[in-house]
Amino acid sequence: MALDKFFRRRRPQVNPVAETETPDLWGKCPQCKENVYLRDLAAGAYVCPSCGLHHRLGASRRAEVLCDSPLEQWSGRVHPVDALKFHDTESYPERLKRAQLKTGRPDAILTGRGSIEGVDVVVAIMDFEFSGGSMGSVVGEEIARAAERAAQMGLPLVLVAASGGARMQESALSLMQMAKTTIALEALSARGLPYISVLTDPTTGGVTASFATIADVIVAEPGALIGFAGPRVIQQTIRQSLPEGFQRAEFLLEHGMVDMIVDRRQQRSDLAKLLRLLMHQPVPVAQAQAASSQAASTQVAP
Amino acid sequence: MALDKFFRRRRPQVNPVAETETPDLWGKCPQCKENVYLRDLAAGAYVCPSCGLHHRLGASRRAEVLCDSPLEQWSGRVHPVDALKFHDTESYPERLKRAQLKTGRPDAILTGRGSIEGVDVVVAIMDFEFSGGSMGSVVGEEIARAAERAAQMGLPLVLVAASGGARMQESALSLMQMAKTTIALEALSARGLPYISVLTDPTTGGVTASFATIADVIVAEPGALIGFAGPRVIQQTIRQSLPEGFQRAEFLLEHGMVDMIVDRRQQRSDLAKLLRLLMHQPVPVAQAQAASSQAASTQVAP
Amino acid sequence: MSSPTRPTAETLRTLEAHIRDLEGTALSSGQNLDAALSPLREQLERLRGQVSLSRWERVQLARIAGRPTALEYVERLTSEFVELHGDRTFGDDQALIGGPARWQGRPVMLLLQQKGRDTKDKIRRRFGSSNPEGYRKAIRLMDLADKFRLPVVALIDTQGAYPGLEAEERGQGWAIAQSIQRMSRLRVPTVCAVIGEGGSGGALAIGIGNRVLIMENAWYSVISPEGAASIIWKDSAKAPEAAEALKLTAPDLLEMGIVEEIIPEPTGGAHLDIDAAAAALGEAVSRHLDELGTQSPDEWLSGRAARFRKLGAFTES
Amino acid sequence: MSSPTRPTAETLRTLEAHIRDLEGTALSSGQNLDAALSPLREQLERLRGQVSLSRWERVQLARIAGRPTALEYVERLTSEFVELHGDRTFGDDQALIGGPARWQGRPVMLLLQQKGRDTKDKIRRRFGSSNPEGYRKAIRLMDLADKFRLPVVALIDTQGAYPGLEAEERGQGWAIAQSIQRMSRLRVPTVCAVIGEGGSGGALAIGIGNRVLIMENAWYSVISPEGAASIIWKDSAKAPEAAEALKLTAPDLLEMGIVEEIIPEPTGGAHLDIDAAAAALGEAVSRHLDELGTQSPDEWLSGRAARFRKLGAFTES
Ligand SMILES: [Zn+2]
Ligand SMILES: [Zn+2]
Repeated sequence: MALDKFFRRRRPQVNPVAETETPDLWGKCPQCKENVYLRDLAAGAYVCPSCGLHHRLGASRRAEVLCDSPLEQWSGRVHPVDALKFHDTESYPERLKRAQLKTGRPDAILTGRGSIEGVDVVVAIMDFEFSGGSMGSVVGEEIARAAERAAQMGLPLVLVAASGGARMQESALSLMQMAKTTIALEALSARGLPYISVLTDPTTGGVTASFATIADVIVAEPGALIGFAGPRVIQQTIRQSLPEGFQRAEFLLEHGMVDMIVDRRQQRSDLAKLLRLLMHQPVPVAQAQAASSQAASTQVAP
Repeated sequence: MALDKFFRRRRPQVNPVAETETPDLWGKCPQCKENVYLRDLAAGAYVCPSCGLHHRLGASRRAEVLCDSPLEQWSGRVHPVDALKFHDTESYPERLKRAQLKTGRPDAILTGRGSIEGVDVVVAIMDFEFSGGSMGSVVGEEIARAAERAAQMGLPLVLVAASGGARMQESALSLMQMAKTTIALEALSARGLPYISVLTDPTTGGVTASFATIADVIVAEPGALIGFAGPRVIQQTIRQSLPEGFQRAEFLLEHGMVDMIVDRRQQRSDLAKLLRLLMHQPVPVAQAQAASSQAASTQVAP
Repeated sequence: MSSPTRPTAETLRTLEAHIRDLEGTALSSGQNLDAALSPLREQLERLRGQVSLSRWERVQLARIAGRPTALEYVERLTSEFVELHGDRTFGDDQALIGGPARWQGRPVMLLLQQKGRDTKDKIRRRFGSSNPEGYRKAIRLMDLADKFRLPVVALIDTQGAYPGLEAEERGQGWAIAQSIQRMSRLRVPTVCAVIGEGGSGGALAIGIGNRVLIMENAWYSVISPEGAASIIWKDSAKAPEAAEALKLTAPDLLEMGIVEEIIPEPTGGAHLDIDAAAAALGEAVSRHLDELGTQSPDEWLSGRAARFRKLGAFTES
Repeated sequence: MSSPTRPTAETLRTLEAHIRDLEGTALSSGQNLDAALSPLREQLERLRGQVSLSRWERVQLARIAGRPTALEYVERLTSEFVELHGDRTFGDDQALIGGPARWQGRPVMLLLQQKGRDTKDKIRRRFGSSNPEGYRKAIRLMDLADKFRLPVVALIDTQGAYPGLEAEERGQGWAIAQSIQRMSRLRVPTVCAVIGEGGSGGALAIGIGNRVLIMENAWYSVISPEGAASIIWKDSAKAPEAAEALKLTAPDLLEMGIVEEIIPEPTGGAHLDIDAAAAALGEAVSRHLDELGTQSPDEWLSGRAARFRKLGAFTES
């Protein structure tokens, strides 16, 4: 039953305490309906080996898939507050508590220091499991700190976006995080350090309209929904159905909005390659040898 | 007969020696077919008083229409040469000689210092009468010098474009003028001095793809044909007829390419207003008085 | 009327209608009705002073027919406005316009969200909701502002960026993000004023001010009350409740530290005396421009960054 | 063959065809025909050394089927090429592509005009003619090059910018002008090489090099020979005459001071030995990058400006 739920939601839903343990079980892919052995799924970066569906990932699993080894975690000390005494169908503190219990983190963001194929990086990963990855004051603050600290340390920033947008429960304070994060990223620009964003399913609203899309290089995951206005709102505006593939990563590539779509299983090597180039770092020894022997074979004198 | 020719060509064609004299005669506007007294036409900046057709102007007449008083002329000393020994149906020197006789200037450009409603400016005016305003080495050199000298003198540059594009007879040397002019304009940018271009009928080819379209503010004359590729070439590419109004000033405004379309009779006052604003110059005394009395009437205390 | 309850905005509107009717009758009949009109007018004025507007009533005032649009203020407060057009890439947006002007005599670069004044104008301007071209034009104007050292004055009045299919195709989110980034990089002072509606990222795109001001009956929020109501209760008719929850009024924003100052409106709203509303807006913007005028480009840049860097509410363990 | 006249390119092609036919027969029949083939091959080599190509013949070589495209050089000369896509505004042009890579080991930013290799690819890339999106992508890549201090290597190969209706709507001229301007502002060294066709402003848009090189059989001109012939004689079939008049070959351009160096091609053209052609291109570009590497950002900027500032031919009275 837990597995059914897992697939129905199109993302791994597990006990946060045991998030890194994968049950020894089979499941059915919601897209291709093939049976997948869950440990194979985990070993393959949670991409369906049959159809390539990129399952949604919580922040911890994302960090595992992206980085060489466990992060030196920075986030966790900044906690949200209910500055506006927001109450709709439940109170904001109740909502927060539920999300905190579910994910084991104070808000929808994980930041820290790590490495990708040997390249030292600062990573910031949004957690869609936490209240739809919505951006409030804590998400904004942690991203701003990660950017500033990366700049101080001379490290590049890799940010993984997954968010429904700004967090309604903090109203204008959430809105201001769009400005705050954008401005904090200037610290990286000022030092000529790369900032790469990885847009995953889904990335919409205020996140798309701020830090996620001003990266030096924008990578998207295959099939990810990425946009500013949500599809339902647009449909209400234009009063006709939206075209097939609208706001998907492939659509955005075609419209010039993302630099590349990279299969999750290829992301570590592609990001490392790109970061090394932008930071004038040498090719790792093993790869350099392969490359030089290839180059030699093509450098025939005229 | 001279008048017939005048209107058939849609631009004043007069003996260059007597260019500033206007014959005491009537003519028929080629667009609205109304009879126009030529002295009225001249007094109205060569815009048809009935239909608003903006007649093409040679560089000298343009300078008269644009500036407060005769220019301190800078151009005239740089002369074209036949570096490529270009020969098609006639030789390049023969072509040049004809154009020089017709216009009384060495090449398709007039530059100098003047003023527009009291604002000191450097002006560069292309002369469509000279070989279709084509840009060769001399046009490039004179524009580059005008820009550099304006920067040295702390003056803004107003450039009036009218050109079929780069000059074929100087081949790659003409092409390089696109780079040379663009680079020379950096001198103005470096000093924070305004550069305004006025695109007139027609402005196409290499001029559109270089100095004319990197101005701080781009003004176009009503109805002017402005584009990179010529309409005939595009028609051959798409193999269907072009839409009404394609590549006209109004079309370009709609497509976000020009800042404003300004009737020639309004250009002096609009350019002066804009230049004063961009250069932090005060409003002239007469206008300031009118404005302050207006402002006073609206500044009622709440 | 003898009830001790505080008057609502609705009461005021009813009284206003009575007065208009009486004035009409007086005019058409030639009868002098001042004996009745005077006390009515006085009572209205008295009630206006007492009225306590709900958040939703303020939202309605921010949208009321006849509320001055950006251009109505610009006409009253500037001379020599030269509207510049186009993003040099795709089109010319009519919902976000701008150009250099003299703001009560000072050369500035204006960025204006313009809703439109009659039906045709409103449609042409998409009721103040920009396509990406609007933000790209704003970026171009900010480039000019930097180059020619013109302070930027931005008047914010939009329900949000336009949620259209083509807007998404051409990168609405990208354009807004770039506009925020460009504005944060300006080496000239920026003064922003929310004059009506401040809807979400579409408003913030030109809201990176060294000073951010708001008119008394304007609102500024991460989402419109209707949008929030649709999400919370699946019912946009619950907008009044959402408006309360979102705390989107001028006093709320002042308390949160999101705006520096509330610009007072004429009693009953800016639409009742546009000249007076303009005078208050003009005075406030000019005063902030003058104050900022004593700083250096580095201070404008770092001051703006510091202003936004500290916004947010959280605790730290 | 006993004629004392210099061989033409046509003669060479006829001889090549004979040799291919004989080789085919040898292979299919199993007969050893070396006795005939060897002297033929020797004669071909000898003639290749003597051949004097007309300007039009060079234009034809620059367009010959099988001539290496930009990506064929990139595959041989770079490692870790990461192609970046899109102009962040409207689309992703396939005729002008680029991204960071290691050029014979050196990190650089590549700008490539890519014509396409098979029919489908050629159509997708509009035979190497960009829309405005291509130039806007190039500008974006130049921004990255500046930020990350990556020298720019541009390989030019286009008959010109695409002359389409939509290209005009979206500002083809504007995009080219902005690309020229952006490239002239780079604070990194730029090395450009015309590898095939250098057609007009569409080529110059990425041609603002500290050094501009040209392959032996490439051309570079303000207009294509066909375009010039159409204008002069109203007959594009007179392109050979126009090519002569335009003086568009590598030696012509070297003489005019428009290029710094001619990169030799394998005898008969780059298509006959792509590896050798790539080696020559790689060596020349790397050598210029290394020479420029000793300068400062100010020197790259001012050196490039000075280089173009002095181009042109005129007299002064
Ligand atoms: Zn599957
Ligand atoms: Zn007429």
